[in-house]
Amino acid sequence: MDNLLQLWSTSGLAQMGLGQAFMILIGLLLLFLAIRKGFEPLLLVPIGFGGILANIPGAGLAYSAVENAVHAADPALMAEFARTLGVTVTDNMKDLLVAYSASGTGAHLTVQQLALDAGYANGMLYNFYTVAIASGVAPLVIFMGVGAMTDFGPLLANPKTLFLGAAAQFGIFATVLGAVGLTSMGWMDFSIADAAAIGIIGGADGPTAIYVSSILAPDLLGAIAVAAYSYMALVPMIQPPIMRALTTEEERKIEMVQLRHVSQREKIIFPLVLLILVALLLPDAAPLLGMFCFGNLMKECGVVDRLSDTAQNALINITTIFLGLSVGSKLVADKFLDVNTLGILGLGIIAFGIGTACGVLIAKLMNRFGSTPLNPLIGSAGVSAVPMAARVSNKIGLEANPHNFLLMHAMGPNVAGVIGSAVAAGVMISLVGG
Amino acid sequence: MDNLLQLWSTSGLAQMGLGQAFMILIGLLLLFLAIRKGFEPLLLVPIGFGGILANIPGAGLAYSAVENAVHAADPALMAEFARTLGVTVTDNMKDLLVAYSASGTGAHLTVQQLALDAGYANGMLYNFYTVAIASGVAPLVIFMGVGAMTDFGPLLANPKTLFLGAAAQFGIFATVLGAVGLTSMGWMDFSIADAAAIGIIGGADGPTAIYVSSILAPDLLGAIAVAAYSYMALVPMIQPPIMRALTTEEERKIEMVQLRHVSQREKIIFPLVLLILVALLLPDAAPLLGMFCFGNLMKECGVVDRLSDTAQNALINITTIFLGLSVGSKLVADKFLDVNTLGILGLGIIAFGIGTACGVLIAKLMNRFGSTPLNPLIGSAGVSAVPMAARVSNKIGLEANPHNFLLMHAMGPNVAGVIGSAVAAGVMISLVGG
Amino acid sequence: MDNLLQLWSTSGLAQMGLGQAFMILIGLLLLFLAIRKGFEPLLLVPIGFGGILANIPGAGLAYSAVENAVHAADPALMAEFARTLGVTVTDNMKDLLVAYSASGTGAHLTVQQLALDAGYANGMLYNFYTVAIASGVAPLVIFMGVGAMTDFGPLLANPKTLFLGAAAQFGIFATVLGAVGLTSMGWMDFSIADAAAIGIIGGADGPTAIYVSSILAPDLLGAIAVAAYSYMALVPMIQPPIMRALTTEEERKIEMVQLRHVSQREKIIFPLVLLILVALLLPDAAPLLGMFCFGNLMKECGVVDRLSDTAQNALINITTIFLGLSVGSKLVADKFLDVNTLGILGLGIIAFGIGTACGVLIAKLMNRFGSTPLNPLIGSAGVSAVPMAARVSNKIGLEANPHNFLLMHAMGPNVAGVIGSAVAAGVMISLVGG
Amino acid sequence: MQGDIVSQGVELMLFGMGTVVVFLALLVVSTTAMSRFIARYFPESEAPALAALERLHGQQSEPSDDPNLVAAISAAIHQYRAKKH
Amino acid sequence: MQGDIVSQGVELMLFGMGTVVVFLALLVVSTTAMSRFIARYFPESEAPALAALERLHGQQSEPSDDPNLVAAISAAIHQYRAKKH
Amino acid sequence: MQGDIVSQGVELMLFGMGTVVVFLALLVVSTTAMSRFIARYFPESEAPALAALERLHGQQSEPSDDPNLVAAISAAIHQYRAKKH
Ligand code: NA
Ligand code: NA
Ligand code: NA
Repeated sequence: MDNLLQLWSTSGLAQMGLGQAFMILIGLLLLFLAIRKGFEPLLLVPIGFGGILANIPGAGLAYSAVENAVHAADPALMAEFARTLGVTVTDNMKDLLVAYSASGTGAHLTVQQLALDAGYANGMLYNFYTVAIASGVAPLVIFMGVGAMTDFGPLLANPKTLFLGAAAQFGIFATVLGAVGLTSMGWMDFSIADAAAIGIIGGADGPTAIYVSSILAPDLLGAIAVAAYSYMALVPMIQPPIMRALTTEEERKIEMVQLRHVSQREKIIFPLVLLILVALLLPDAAPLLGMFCFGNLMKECGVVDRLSDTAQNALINITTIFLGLSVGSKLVADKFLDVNTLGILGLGIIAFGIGTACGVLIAKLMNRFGSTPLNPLIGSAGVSAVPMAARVSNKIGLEANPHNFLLMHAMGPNVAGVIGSAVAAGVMISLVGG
Repeated sequence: MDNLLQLWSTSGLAQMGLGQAFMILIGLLLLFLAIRKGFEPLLLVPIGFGGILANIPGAGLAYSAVENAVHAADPALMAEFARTLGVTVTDNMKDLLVAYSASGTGAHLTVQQLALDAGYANGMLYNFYTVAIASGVAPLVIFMGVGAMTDFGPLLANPKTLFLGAAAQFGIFATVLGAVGLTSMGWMDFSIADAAAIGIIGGADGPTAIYVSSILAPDLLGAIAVAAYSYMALVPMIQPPIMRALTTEEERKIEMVQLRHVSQREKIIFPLVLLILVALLLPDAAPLLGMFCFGNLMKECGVVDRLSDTAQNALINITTIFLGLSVGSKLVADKFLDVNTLGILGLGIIAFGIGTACGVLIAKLMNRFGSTPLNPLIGSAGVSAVPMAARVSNKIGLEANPHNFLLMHAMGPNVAGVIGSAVAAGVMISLVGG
Repeated sequence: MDNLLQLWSTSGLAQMGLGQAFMILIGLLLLFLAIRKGFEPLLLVPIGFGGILANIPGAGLAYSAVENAVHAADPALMAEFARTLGVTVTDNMKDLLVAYSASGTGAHLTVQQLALDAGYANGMLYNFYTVAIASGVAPLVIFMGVGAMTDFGPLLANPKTLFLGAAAQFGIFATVLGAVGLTSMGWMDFSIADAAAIGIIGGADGPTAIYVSSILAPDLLGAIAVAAYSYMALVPMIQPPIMRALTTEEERKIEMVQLRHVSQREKIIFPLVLLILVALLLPDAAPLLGMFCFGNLMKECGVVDRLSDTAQNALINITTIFLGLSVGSKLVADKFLDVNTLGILGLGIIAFGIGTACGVLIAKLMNRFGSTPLNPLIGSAGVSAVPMAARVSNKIGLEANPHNFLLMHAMGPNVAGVIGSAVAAGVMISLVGG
Repeated sequence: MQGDIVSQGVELMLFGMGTVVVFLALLVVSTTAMSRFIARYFPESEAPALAALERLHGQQSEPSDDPNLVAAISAAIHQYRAKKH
Repeated sequence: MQGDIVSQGVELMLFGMGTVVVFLALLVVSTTAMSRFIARYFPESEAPALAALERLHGQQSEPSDDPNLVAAISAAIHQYRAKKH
Repeated sequence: MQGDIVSQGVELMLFGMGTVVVFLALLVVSTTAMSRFIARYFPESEAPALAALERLHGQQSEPSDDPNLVAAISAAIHQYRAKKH
């Protein structure tokens, strides 16, 4: 009978909270969007599944051993925790966790050991998060793989498109303003670091967003990653109205001159030029852009094809699986279900919109003052969201003029946007994270 | 001269114990069985080789830095250890290790640091074990890969075969009884946690057995893993006599109706249904079954093929290599050569036999009361041992009736057995490990 | 304005030291040699790139959190460090780092925590180094992969060529003598452990050199790895003059009898024979040679092809990427730019030369006293540098006699050299590292 | 868990085996319900299902029955595989 | 950073966007300079470049225009791909 | 290790080189013994050995000497490789 009670009390049904049930539905929704609607499935399938796992009541997969012990709330153990941390036990166990995270090295380690000795263990997803994201390694490895898949040819053929990649990053900083504005009006409660991490959604670049939030705002990481990948999937719906509203039919019909041939040597030297510029000007962007350039150099140099192939396949796939599950661990109900999450989702879509608009407007400006014709539609590709945004530019261009193939022209600003948001990430880590 | 002595004293021959020599022979035997006889070579080659490495005298590959220091037994260092741990030095160095594992955080860390400072290091296999198994990650990743290779089609076409997968798990619990019986008679010395870990051999599922023993009985892990994989390889010899003894010629001739077509949608939804049931009823099975369902969802959803391919190939292979070597580290003589190991080997084969028998008997029962004909031979496949047990069912079926193709019908109970033993693992971790 | 100053003060240009600029040029040089000249690109591309990353001023990618804190030199934090470590703050921050590395467990952990709490983090390359090299795992995994790519057939067909692999290791020990000689004359400052690690360059085997230096002389690892791989790439230039000087035209023309057929069984048993010999005689070589034999057994046994394929592809490639970047982290200016580095580069090439000469001379000796003809040109392949040195033997042989195909004959001493230097590594770790 | 080890073992058997049976019985029920629900409300028309399968597996149903071609194909595949090793 | 959060945000915007634009502008300049430098001093003659490309990609320019062969090839590739799954 | 660094180096050389030579000499002896033992007691009959090798490598000895076929094969393989990039 005792055993039956024990089994029942450890069952999920007996412990299910409303928040957890809701988050499991959110996880199922993400899976539906990924599988049925094709929303960035490579990330959203693991994230959605991880989100469900994180919210299994009583399993504690997303919690550390100490958190699991505090949730179990064994009175004798809690008393010992409180004594070690030098606080009085209260009914609210959250106080204990606050005291724990503020404690010095000695107390910290002792509490950990107490929890482990009492049979509590780190949850599986907590371990994945620690190894993959808290260490920073997973986004960097993915960025290396992305570098090894990126062709800078179109950018090198027309370097001016880098300005479009710069312009579209205005979405990032406008969103920072929005986040601090909401906070100053008392509607939300974001620190300046939170605001910076939210802004990076506008970079339309998953690994960059995850890397920045893991440093500046780990608690918001789940919402930020979900927003970033969802809106990247929604680019074909978000961008076209903005692009049509800001351009005339004539502008959309502009045909661009064919891109010049780019030599292999230029492609090999380019990642090194970029790396040196980063080294001289913005060391805080060095991990992200360094790994990106390394991947690209491996691809272009032609002498380490087996490393480049592995970076583009086995390594990036393995990392993606664990990155996704780790992000899912941040969809745990008591961290995700918060009014701030709504703010993040709202600000994220604004960031995409503003980035798109700025890209298009600067493209119009450059077209007016430049000598060679520039179709403003390729400006929107500057938000990155590779290669979706470039495809959108191409599609809208074809609608206006069936002989107007913008895809390769849009790949320039598209990859420039990746560099641009990595630079923005570096600035924000430098100014806010220090 | 001193150097010659030093070299000789560090050589293997000078330090070889009888147990180590014997275990090296066991390792060679496992390699022989794997390579020549085809016994589960993917696991037994790394396990056998790891077992030899672990028993190289003087290399200490399977020991932690502290254990290596204690084995070296430098008097000054031992005195310092004893002082830190607050015990008196005795001739028996095992006392020191016992005091060490019982010590608090501070003393623990200090002793570790003393050993490292004195030049002792964790052995290679000890590191592999810590990262791959003690963390729990390797069996879970392998389970994910197995999920990505599993086709639930036959199970979905005939869900009743899940009962056969349940029935065959009786082998697990009968073995638990056997283990506690031997203990109560004083022939062996197993705790209830040990008994549970031994029972899981009857699950005929390698990663589940390793996962459970790493939590409930790490010291028995080597013997349990070796028994589990050896008996899985012996399924074509263990099962047929039992199957023939419990069925009549007429029963073996029963032809089953062809399985219905199962739609892709059902296959996509099934892992989610299973996951939700786990979440509601048995959170302690969530890591194992969660990763299994995740792998299966990746395979079936059709939108993340590159992740699914990696989970089935590079990732599971890399993990298998390190899992095997890590299991081998538990074949170190002073942990493996114990009367309990003989008990484990004996109980393991009984577990397989009872599981097989229960599967067949329940299949006979279901055949008697069900409407559609059910060949009892597919019941034995409920022990899992995928896909070997299903092939055995097919072979015995063909012997009785050359038109009787049972393979696909037996795959249903076969994969049901995987779920069944993972559920059993969850129950045992919940009741015994808490 | 403050922000502008902050951005400028964190920029690379403001912090660039002469040493860092020089090391970035060295990194670019390594990339040039690897990409344009084909110098061991699989290793030198990641090493060169890692070297550039390590020297990005202000990024601190190669430093631990504590080192980064000390470089930032915030006065309040430094005072707290000094108090914890029980030293007085001086202007020279190096004193703090010395005190830190000499401190006990408690102070060590506290200083780490202080640095982390103040917002300093371990650099990316520091983390890679810790996981990949300090743990010893990366060189061992690469050795496993090399084992899985090695064919011992030519060696088994003519086991006497093992003596050539032994002879060529004299380069290792002659270099040890050279290093201690330079030290005793006061020109350099190497400990006996340093000398041993430098000697291993003469083994012409990258993973062995990295493994030994990570244990015996971590500070010299960068220079040793760069020297080892560079000289391996230069083998076609270093060896031929020595080979021609030490042999007569007649000797170079000697044709060797065709190698006998080697059965699969011999190939399967050989790694086990080697492993048992290691276990009996030289346990300190067990990690290196054990993983090597394991890889080779996986390849030859024919029943674990999927593991063997992964060890030769995804796993070794992933490990190579991180090993290379980690080695690059040791090219950080304040560790690499040292007169000792010049000594290492000089001694390394001498090691290659002496090894080549000894191999050729012993081959001449064996030819004089043996019954079957032996072309002395295959002696030089005993330094390893697989398969470059064997190709060099073949090429010089063809120059003297266009019908003289030495490639397969040279593969015997070539792989024997791998075993020989791993044995030498074991001896040195046993005698010097204990 | 209270009591001597044998009674612990018996309890573990009863509760364990009970849970396994109950859990898998619930799974039978849920799976059957799920399959019926899908068959009723979201039936896959056979043709698209086949197409999806083909898309998934990169197969194509075009006949390649020229015996010469088949020989060439299998030889090419053999040689490709041989090259891989 | 001093001041209330809005002014911090404004500063972050100004300095951040400024850095992005300056950095990418410098990249435009350096890239253009690099391309010109290479075009001038290390021009790739077209033929070798093509050869290098081919070497890199394992392609060969030999014509394979026999329609029978092309059919065999594509069938073989289909079958190979199908086998992979 | 005692003594000044040069004598340490000399000792390391003597013992190190000695061990390398002794170890590899023992390996020569054991390997030769092993090969003879296998040749004597477990000889592989040539034909099965070949078959095993072929099984291992997925090769097959069927002749593919039709020049047309060979051309198709090599073209298919080229195209397959080109596609991979
Ligand atoms: Na972007
Ligand atoms: Na089972
Ligand atoms: Na060597």
